[in-house]
Amino acid sequence: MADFAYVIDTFFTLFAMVLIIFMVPGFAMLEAGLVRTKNVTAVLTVNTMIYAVASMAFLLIGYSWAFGSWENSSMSMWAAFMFQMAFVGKTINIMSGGVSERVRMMPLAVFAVIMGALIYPTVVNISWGANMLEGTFLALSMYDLAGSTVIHSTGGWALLAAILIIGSRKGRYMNGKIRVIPASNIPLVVLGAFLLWIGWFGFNGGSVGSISSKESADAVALTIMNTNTAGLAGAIIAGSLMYIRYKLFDITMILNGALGGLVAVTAGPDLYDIYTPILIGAIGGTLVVFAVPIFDKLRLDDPVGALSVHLVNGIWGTLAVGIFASNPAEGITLMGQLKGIVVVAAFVFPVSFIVIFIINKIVRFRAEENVQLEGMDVNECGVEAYPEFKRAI
Amino acid sequence: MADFAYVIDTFFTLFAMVLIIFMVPGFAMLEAGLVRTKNVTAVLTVNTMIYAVASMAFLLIGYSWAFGSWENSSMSMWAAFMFQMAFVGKTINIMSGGVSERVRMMPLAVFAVIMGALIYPTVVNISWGANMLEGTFLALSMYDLAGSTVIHSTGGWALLAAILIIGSRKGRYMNGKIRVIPASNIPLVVLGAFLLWIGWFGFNGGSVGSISSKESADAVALTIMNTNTAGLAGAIIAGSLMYIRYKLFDITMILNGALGGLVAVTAGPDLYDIYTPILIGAIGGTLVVFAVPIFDKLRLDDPVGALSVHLVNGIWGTLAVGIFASNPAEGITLMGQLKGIVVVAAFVFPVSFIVIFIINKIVRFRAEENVQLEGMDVNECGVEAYPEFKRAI
Amino acid sequence: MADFAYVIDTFFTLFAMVLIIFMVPGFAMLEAGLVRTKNVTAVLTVNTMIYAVASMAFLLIGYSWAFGSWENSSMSMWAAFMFQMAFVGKTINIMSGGVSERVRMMPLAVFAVIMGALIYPTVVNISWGANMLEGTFLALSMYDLAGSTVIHSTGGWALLAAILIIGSRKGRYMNGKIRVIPASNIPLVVLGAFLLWIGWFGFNGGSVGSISSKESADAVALTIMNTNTAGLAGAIIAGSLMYIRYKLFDITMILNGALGGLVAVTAGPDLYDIYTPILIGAIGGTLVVFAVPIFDKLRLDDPVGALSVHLVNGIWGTLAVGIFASNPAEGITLMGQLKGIVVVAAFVFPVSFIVIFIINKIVRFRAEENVQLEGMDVNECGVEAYPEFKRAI
Amino acid sequence: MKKIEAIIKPFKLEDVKDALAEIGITGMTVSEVKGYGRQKGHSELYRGAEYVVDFLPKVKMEMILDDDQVEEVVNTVVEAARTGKIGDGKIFISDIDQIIRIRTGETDSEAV
Amino acid sequence: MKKIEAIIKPFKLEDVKDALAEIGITGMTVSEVKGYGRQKGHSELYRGAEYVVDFLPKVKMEMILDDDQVEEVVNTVVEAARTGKIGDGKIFISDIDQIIRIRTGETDSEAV
Amino acid sequence: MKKIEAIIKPFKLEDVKDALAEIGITGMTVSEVKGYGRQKGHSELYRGAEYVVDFLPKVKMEMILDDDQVEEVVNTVVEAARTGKIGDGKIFISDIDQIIRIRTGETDSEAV
Ligand SMILES: Nc1ncnc2c1ncn2[C@@H]1O[C@H](COP(=O)(O)OP(=O)(O)O)[C@@H](O)[C@H]1O
Ligand SMILES: Nc1ncnc2c1ncn2[C@@H]1O[C@H](COP(=O)(O)OP(=O)(O)O)[C@@H](O)[C@H]1O
Ligand SMILES: Nc1ncnc2c1ncn2[C@@H]1O[C@H](COP(=O)(O)OP(=O)(O)O)[C@@H](O)[C@H]1O
Repeated sequence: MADFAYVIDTFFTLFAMVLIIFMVPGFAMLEAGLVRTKNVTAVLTVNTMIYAVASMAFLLIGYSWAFGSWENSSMSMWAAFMFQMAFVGKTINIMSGGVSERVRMMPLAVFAVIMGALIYPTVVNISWGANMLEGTFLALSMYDLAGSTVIHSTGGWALLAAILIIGSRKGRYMNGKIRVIPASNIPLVVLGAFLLWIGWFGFNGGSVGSISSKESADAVALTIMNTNTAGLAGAIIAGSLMYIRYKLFDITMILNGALGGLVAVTAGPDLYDIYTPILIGAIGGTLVVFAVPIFDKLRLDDPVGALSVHLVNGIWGTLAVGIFASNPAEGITLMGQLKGIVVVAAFVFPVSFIVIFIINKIVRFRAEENVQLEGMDVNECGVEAYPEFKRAI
Repeated sequence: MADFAYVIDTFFTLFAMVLIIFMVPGFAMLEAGLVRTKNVTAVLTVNTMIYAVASMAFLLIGYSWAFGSWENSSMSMWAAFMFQMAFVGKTINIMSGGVSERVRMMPLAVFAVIMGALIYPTVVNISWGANMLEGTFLALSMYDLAGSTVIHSTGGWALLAAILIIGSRKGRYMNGKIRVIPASNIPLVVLGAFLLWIGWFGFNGGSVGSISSKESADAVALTIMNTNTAGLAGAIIAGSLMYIRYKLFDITMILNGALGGLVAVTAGPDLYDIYTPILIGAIGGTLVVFAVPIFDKLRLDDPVGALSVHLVNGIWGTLAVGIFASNPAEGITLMGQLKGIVVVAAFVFPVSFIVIFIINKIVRFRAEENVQLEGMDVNECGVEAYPEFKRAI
Repeated sequence: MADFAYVIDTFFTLFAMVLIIFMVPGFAMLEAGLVRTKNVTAVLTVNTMIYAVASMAFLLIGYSWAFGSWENSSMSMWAAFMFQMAFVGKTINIMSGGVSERVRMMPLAVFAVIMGALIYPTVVNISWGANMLEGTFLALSMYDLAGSTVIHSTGGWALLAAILIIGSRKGRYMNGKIRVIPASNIPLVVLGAFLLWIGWFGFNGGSVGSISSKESADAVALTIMNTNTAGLAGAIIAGSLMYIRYKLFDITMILNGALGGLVAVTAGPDLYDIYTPILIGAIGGTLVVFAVPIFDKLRLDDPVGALSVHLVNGIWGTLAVGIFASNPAEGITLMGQLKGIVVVAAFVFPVSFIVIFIINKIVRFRAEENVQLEGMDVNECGVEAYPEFKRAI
Repeated sequence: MKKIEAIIKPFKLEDVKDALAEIGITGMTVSEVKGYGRQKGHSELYRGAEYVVDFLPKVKMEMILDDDQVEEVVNTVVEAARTGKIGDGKIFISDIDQIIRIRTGETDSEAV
Repeated sequence: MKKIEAIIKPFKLEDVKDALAEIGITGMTVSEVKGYGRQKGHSELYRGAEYVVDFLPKVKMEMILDDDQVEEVVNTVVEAARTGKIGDGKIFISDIDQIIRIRTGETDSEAV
Repeated sequence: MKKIEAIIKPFKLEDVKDALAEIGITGMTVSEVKGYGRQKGHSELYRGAEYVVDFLPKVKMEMILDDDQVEEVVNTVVEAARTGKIGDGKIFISDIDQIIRIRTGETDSEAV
C-alpha cells in the first residue's frame, strides 16, 4: 500500500501544482487589466519573465537551500519540487505588481533571481524547510499552512521596501492631491482574479501535503472548502461596504476583498470549522477596504492594491490562527504566530531593502518621467498592447 | 480498500469541482463579451456577486434543505458539499445573463439569495436529494444525471419569469422592428464558451458520483466523452445551418449551438452509446438556431441566448433520455421524464415569478431608460470596463 | 490491485486530457491576439470549427485507423480515446494559425476533416499505433514520447505546404520590403501562451500513459518537470537575445521562445536528467529567434510563427533525443530519430501538398485581395470582433 | 458652400441621421469627440476613491452643403438633437471654398 | 493660407501620405471618422439576424498649406486616393486666418 | 467669431484645460488625432523585426470664441502646451459664420 500513497500523493501534488500554475496567467491578467493601456505589455512581460527567471533560480539554487535535500519518500521528488517551484513566482509577483507602471525590467529581473535563489528560500528554510534556526531562540513555531506569512507577507514586505525606494508613479500625488488612475480592462481583472481564486484551491489544498488517507482526504477537502468560504466572505463584505458608502458596486474593490479573504484564510484553513472562515474572510475583506486609502494617504503608491491584499492580510491571517485555532498542545499559540510574523518581517524587509537599494545604485529601478509619460510598453518592450485600438483621451 | 474508494472519490470530486468553478469565469467572460461595452462591468459584477452570495446562501441554508444532512460515507463531506455548491451559481447565472443590460444589481442579489437558499435546493430536494415528495403522487422518477432539468431548465424558467416582468432592453424592439445589438468582444465570448465546455466535463463527469471502481471509471469516461461529442455536434450543425442560410460562419451562433448540445446531453451522458450524442447534440444545436429568432419574435429579449440554450435544450435533453435510453426496468420512461419536466416547471416558474414580482414591487429590477442609455456600468458600478478605449459610434 | 491501476490511470488520463483541452482556448487566444482586429473573429471561428470538425472525424474514422482497435485493458477505452482525440486538433491548429489573415474557412474545414480522419491518424499508426509499417524497412524506431515529430512537425509540414500554395498576406512583402504587421492584443497572446504551457503538462505527462506504479509516477513527474524547465529556458534565452540585440524585451518573441522550448523537449522529457532540458529548451528558443526572420526572408508568411515554433523545434526536439538520450539497448539512436523525422516528412509534406492543391482547385483557399483588405471577419463570419472599439489608423 | 459642424449627444446620432435623410441629406462625416462645457461629468469609482470624468462623449457631424440648404438643415438638426437638457450641443457654420469628389474629380455643388 | 480636408478610404492612407511626402508635404493631422454617403454599408450577422452597418470607416486628413501649394496637393491626393469605386471620398478647402507653432511661437507661413 | 484649433501633445491636455479654465474658457470640444510632422515616431518591434510608427498621437482642441478672446486664448494655449521640444503642435485660427446652441436655439455670442 505504500505504492498507493506514493502514486496518489504524486498525482494529487501534480494536480495542485497545475492549479497554482494557473495563477501565472491569473496574476498576469489581473495586473494587465489594472494598469493603463500604455503599460500593459510591460506588466505582462514582467510576469512572464518572473516566472521564467525565478523558477530557474529556484531550480538551480533555491530549492536545495530551502529544503536541504531533494529526497522525498512520500511522493515523487519531481512532483514535490514542481509544487514548491510553483510558489516562488508568487512572492515576486506580489512585489512586481505593486511597483508596476514605473518599474524598469532589468533591475527587476536581477531582484527576481535573488529573491528566487536566496531570500524566499531562506524564509522557507526557517518555516517549512530545513530550518537552520532549529535550536536557536529564533526557531519558529508559527503555523502557516500555505503561506499567509511565508508567501504573502514576504512578498508584501519586499514590495514595501521597493515602493519606498522606487517612489510613486509620476502624476499620482500632486500638490497634495491624489489622482485616481482607473483600471483599463475590467474583464481581464475579473478573469485574473478568478484564475487566482482557482489557483488558491491548489495552493492551500496541496499544502496539506497528502490526500492518501481518509484523514488527509478530509483535511484537503476541508481546506479547499474553507479557502473558498473566506473568499466568498471577503467579496461580500467589500461589496457591502462599497454599497453603503457609495451606493455603487466597485468590482475592483470586491475582487480585492475576495483576494484579501483568501490570503487571510491561508495560514490555517485546515484548522477551522466551516463557519470561522466567514469571519476571517470578512475581516480580511474589511481590512482591504480600509487599507487601500490609508496606503494612499501614506503616499505608498500601489497600483494593484498588493500591500492591502497580501501584506495586511498575510499578517491578519497568521494572527487568526493564533486567535481561532490556538492549540498549545500542538504548539500553536498566538505568541508563536506573532513571533513568526516578526521574525519573517525582520528578515525580509531589511534584506529586500538593502538588495533593492544596491541594485538601484547600479541600474535604476525607476523609469524616467518622460518614459512613464509615454508608457513602459514602448520604452521597455517595443510592443504596444493594443496598437489598433484607439486610445481615448 | 474502503479507504481507497474514499480517497479517490474525494480527490475525483474535488477535481470535478475545480473544473466546474472554471465556469464562473466562463460565464463571466461569455456574458462580458456578448453585451455592449457600457454594460460590461455590470455583467462582470453580477457574475461575481452571484457566485459569492448564492454560494454563501447555499452553505448556510440551501445544502441542508436539499440533502437533509451533510453526512457522507463515500467521500469527504466537504468535497461533496463543494461539488454541489459549484452548481448553485449556474442556475442563477443562466437567469442573470438573460436579463443583462437592463437589470439592476440590488434586487438581483436578493433573488440570488432566495434562489440559492430555497428555490434551487427545493428542486434538488425532489430530484437528487432528500426527496420530500417521496411516496406522494408527485414523486419524480426522472433520470437527470447532471441537471438538464434540475439546473438548466430551472435557470431557464426563472429567466422566463424575469424577462416577462423586467421587459426588454430599451431600443431593442421599436416600431415593430427588432434592432440587432452585436456582441462587443468576440475573444471573450470564445474564451468563456470554452471555459464552460471544459467545466462541463467536471459537471457531468463528477455527477457520476464515483470513479473508484472499474465500472464507475468507465461510466465517468463515457460520460465525459459523450458530453464532448454532443458539444461537437451542436457546433457543427449550428455552423452548417448558418452557412447554408447566410454563407457566413457566425461564431456566436456556433458557440450557442455547442452549448445547446452540451445542455441537451447533460441528462443522460452515461446512458448512451458513443453515437447517440451526435444526434442529441445536433438536434440541440438546431433547436438553438431556430429558437433564438422565435424568442425575438415573441419579444422576449435575451441578450445571451440563455432561453434557447438552457431552457429549450434542458427540456429536449430530459426528453432525449426517455427517447434514446428508456429502460422501464430501471424506472426510466419517457413519461417519467415528461413528468419531471412538468413538475419542475410547475414549481419553478410560478414561484420565481411571484418572488421576482414581489421584489420588483419593493426595489425595481429594471433600470430607468436614461440609465440604460448611459450604461449600467457608470450607474451601478461607477467603474467603466474600458475607460481608455475609444468607443466607436 | 488491477482495479487500482485501471481506476487511477483512467482518472489520470482524464485529468491530462482536460489540460490538453485548455489548449483549445489557448491556441484561440494566442492567435486572436496575434492577428489584426479585422481578422480576429475569423481566427477564433477557425479554431472552434477545427476542434469540432477534426475531433468528429477522428471519432468516426481516424481513431480506429490509427490504433486498429478501441480495446484497452489498462484504462477505460473512452478515456484513452478522449486523450488521443485531444491531440488531433493541435496538428491542424498549427497549420491554420500559420495561414491566418488570408485563408478561407470552407476549404480549411475540408482539409481539417482529411487531416483528422486520415493524414494525422496515419502518422500515429506508424509511430504510436497499429503500425502498418511493422516488418518493412520503413518501420520506425523513433522515440517520440508526446509528439515533437508526430504532432508538431506533422502540423509544421502541412503548414509549409499550405503556405506555398496559399501565398503570403496581401501587402506583407512589397517592392522587396517586408511590412511588419503587429499583434493586436497582447494580453490575449500571453493568456493563450500560458494556457498552452499548462496544456503541455497534460500533453507530455499524460503521454507517459500510466501513473499507477511508483516508477510511472516518477516518470510522469519528471516529464512534467522537464517540460516546464525547457519552457523556462526557451523564454529566458529568447528574452536575452532580444535584449542584447534591441535593448527591448519583445514579449511576442519571449513567448515564442518558450513555446519553442516546449516543443523541443516534447520528444523525450522522461529520458533526460533535470539539467539537460535547460540546454534543449535554450537551443529551442534560440532556433525560434533565428528562424522567424529567415522564414520571412524566404517570403514564407507565417503570422503566428508556427513554422519556427513547431516545425523547426519539432525536428530539433526529435534529434535531441538521439543526441542526449541515445540508448541503443532500448533501440533509441540518433539514426533512428533521423529516420523518423524523414519518413514522417516524406509522408506528410507531399500528401498535404497534394490534398491542399486539389482542394484549392475546387474551392480557393486564398481570400481575394479586397476581402483581405476589408478583413476576413466581415467577409467570412459577418461578425466583427470588436465592433464598439474605435480602430486606430 | 458651407460647412456645418454639429456637436450632439451620441445617442441622438441615429435620430438626427434619419431626420436629415428625410430632407434629402445623405452625405456626412461623423466622428467621436469629447466635450467640455456646462454639462458636468459624473463621478466614477476606483478601488474606493471617487473621481470626476469631465470630458463627456459627444458626436461631431460635419456636412458640406450648398448655401440654400443651410437653414433647413440647421433646423432639422436642432429639432432632432434637442432633449432640452444641458449638454445638447452646438452647431457651427463656416465657409468652404471648394469641394472635390475624389472618384470623379467633380467639383463644388456637383461634388456634394 | 488654406486648410485642406480630405476624407479618404482608410487603406489609402499610406499611399496618400507617401505621395504627399514626394511633393514635399510632411505636415498633416489625421483622424478616424465614419462616413455616410452613396456608398452603402455591408450587412452583418449576429446570432441569426442580419443588420446593416451604415457608417463606414474613413480617414480624414487635415493639412494647412500656403495658397500656392493647394492645387498640387489636391491633385496628388485625388490621384493617390482614387480607386474609381464609389466611396472614394471628398476634399474640402477652406480659409485659415492664422497659424501658430506652439514650440517657437512662429506664425503663418513659417509655422506650417 | 473665430474657431481655434489646437493640435497638442496628449499629456498636455489637462494643463491646457486648467489654464483655459482660469481665464474663463469653459467650452471646448476635444478629439484624438494622429499627427505627422517633423517629430519622428519611435520604432517598435515585433517578433524580431523593427518598424517605425510614423503617426504620433496628438489631441485636437476646438474652441469657438468671440473675436476679442482670441489673443488671450492663443497665448494661454501656447504657454500651457509648450514643452520646447519638437512636436509641440500647432494652432490654426479660422472664421465662423454662425453658432447655434441646440438646447435653446440661442445664436452667436450667446451660444458660445
Ligand atoms: N465654445 C465652444 N467651442 C467648442 N465646443 C463647445 C463650446 N462650447 C460647448 N462646446 C461643445 O458643446 C457641448 C455642449 O455644451 P454644454 O455647455 O455642455 O451644453 P449646451 O449645449 O447645453 O450649451 C460641449 O460638450 C462641447 O463639446
Ligand atoms: N456632404 C458631405 N459632407 C461631409 N462629408 C461628406 C459629404 N458627402 C460625402 N461625405 C463623405 O465622403 C465619403 C464618401 O462619399 P460617398 O457619397 O460614399 O462616395 P463618393 O466619394 O464616391 O462620392 C462619405 O463616406 C462621407 O464621409
Ligand atoms: N501643415 C500641417 N497641417 C496640419 N497639421 C499639421 C501640419 N504640420 C504639423 N501639423 C500637426 O502638428 C503636429 C506637430 O508638428 P511637428 O512638425 O511634429 O512639430 P512642431 O509642432 O514642433 O512644429 C503634427 O504631429 C501634426 O499633427
